[in-house]
Amino acid sequence: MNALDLELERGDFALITGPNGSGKTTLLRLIAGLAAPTGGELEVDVPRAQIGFLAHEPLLYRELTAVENLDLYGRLYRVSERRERIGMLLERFGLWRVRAERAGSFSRGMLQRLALCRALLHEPELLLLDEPFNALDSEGAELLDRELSERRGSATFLVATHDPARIEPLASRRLALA
Amino acid sequence: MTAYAGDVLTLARKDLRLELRARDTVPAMVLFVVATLVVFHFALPAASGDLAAYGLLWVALIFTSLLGLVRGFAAERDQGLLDALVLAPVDRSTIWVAKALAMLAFLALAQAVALPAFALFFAGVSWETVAGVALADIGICTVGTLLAAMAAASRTRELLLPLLFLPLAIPIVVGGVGASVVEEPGRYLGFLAVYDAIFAIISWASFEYVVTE
Amino acid sequence: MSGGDYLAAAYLVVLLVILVYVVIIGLKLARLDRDLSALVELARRRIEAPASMQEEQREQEEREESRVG
Amino acid sequence: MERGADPRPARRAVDPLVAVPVLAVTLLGTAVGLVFFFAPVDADQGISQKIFYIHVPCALTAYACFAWGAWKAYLHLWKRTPGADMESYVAIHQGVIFGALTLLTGSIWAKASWGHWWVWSSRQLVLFLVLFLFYAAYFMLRFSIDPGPARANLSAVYAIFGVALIPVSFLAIRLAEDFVHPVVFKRSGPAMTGSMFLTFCVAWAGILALAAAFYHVELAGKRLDSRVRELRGLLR
Repeated sequence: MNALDLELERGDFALITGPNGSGKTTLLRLIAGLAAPTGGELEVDVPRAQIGFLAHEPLLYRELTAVENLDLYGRLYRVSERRERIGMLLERFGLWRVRAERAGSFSRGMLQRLALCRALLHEPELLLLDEPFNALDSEGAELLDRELSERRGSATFLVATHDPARIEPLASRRLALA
Repeated sequence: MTAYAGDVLTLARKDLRLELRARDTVPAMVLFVVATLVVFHFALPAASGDLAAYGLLWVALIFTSLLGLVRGFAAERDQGLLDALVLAPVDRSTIWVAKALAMLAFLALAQAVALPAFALFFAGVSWETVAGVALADIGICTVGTLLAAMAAASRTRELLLPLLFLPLAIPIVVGGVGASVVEEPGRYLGFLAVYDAIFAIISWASFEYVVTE
Repeated sequence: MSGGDYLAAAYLVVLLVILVYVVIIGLKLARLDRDLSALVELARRRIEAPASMQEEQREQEEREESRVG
Repeated sequence: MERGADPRPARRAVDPLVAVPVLAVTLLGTAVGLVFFFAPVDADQGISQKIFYIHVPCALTAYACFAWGAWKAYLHLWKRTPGADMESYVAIHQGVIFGALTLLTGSIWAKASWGHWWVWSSRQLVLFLVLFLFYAAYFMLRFSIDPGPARANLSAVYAIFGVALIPVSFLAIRLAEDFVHPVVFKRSGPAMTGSMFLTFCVAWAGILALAAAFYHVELAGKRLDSRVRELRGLLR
């Protein structure tokens, strides 16, 4: 990924586009603190507890159930009223009836929804979403649309995708990576 | 301190639940150690006596722990979950402490079968041996868990861990065998305790750099 | 083998290792020399040929690079 | 690179790439002279005792290289010093070279004085065998990870483990002697006369300078490699 400078304020909704391999994922990992920049400076004044990260991998334990997965992250992120919040999120994303099943038995789309629950669980200030819409079915995509438009303005977003049509109306900033 | 301990408990419980659910590490370790002891029976010529048997016990224990350690970060590595744990607002060394405790539990379970089996097949297991095994387990789990995280970050995972672990396990074997064989094993148990202390501190201080860039 | 032979053997081994090391460094210098001359060639062609012939240049360099590498 | 516009690399007061090899040559030259023409022949062991003047310095130099590698690893991890990872790698590479020399000269000396190529009761030899296994794994670790910050961190942590392992293994080997192999061949510490000690010190300084020379040459070689890569990138 070559040189780039990017300034984001609180409440921005940045849309990052670019072909595969243009560094979208690397940029998100850098901002999340999962990768170290080899040059230039990087300053993210958002504490780790306030970052929500949705990656290509769902970052969920296949052997644990949906509730157990969210409970694990809820404890690590010290989410208050954890049980209620998990129930509400699973409800919103249509996963309530499969809450006690192993994540390993979920379809790709259901896993993506559960991953979204994980990323939104602790009400992060900064949301880094890497290709959030892929593998979501139409119903899942509408749920995500609603979620994004509701939270727009109250949180800062960085959404990377290679088909921006769906998110275009929400975006306040655009960044095209070559 | 309680937040630290809380995170360790959360992560350790997750590892134990994963093992209960998948049940793939502990049974494999138990069968492996008993099978190894049986193989050693045939490997020991008649007149080799008890000393050789104790030596082989420790070889079996070291390689059984290797079997468990290789599985250590398997779930995290296969599903790329280390990113999630590193991203969580926890002190990164809690990941190491929790995984080391889980490994300790698995090792203890395997040895709960291995030591009686050894007593049955070969020679009596003295209290000093049990103390030696306990102290050695701590050393194995502290160093082994960190090396397992290192191996998980490399391309040749299962191949690399034994190479990284065995040189560091030599002092543990010396301490362990000494504790089981020598009349007054106090020095050897003390040595194992010193080993545990030194490498626990180094592992605790450097684990963060193993999982972050 | 008398004591003196062993003594000579020990010092010979050290000398051999030093010489092997010098040979390795020599090989590295030779490889660097080849790489640099290829790059000098590249630079000269880059200056002579205007940037517009960039694409055709690149294929030729690839072929040249694979031969050198 | 950091040298900015000045095309010719600034000439530091004394370029180690020249000074250190020169120092190594002079010291080693005098050392060899001293060993063969000045140091007295040992009363009971005879001429082969003179292997001591190369074997022990190599061992001490290997320790120094491993310690230097660990120091650079510490600087990389906790002080984020740029370039420390490469220096740690090169230092440990020197340590392994001199470790191998220690094993070779040690086994020759063992054959000369006890008739066996390998003797378990010589603690230093056994310790170097353990360290050799350990640092061989360091290179296996390094070659199984793609170059980048992760490889640097892991190598650094492992290098620090190595330097902690040296005293622990030495203690373990001493403790092991009671039950593994009752001490049969014990070489009493050579009662060094004045001239022997002088020869030993010059030999050690020479070997240390040699290691430093290798260290600087190899580092310069690695820097050249990265500059050529960078130039190739620019011309691409």
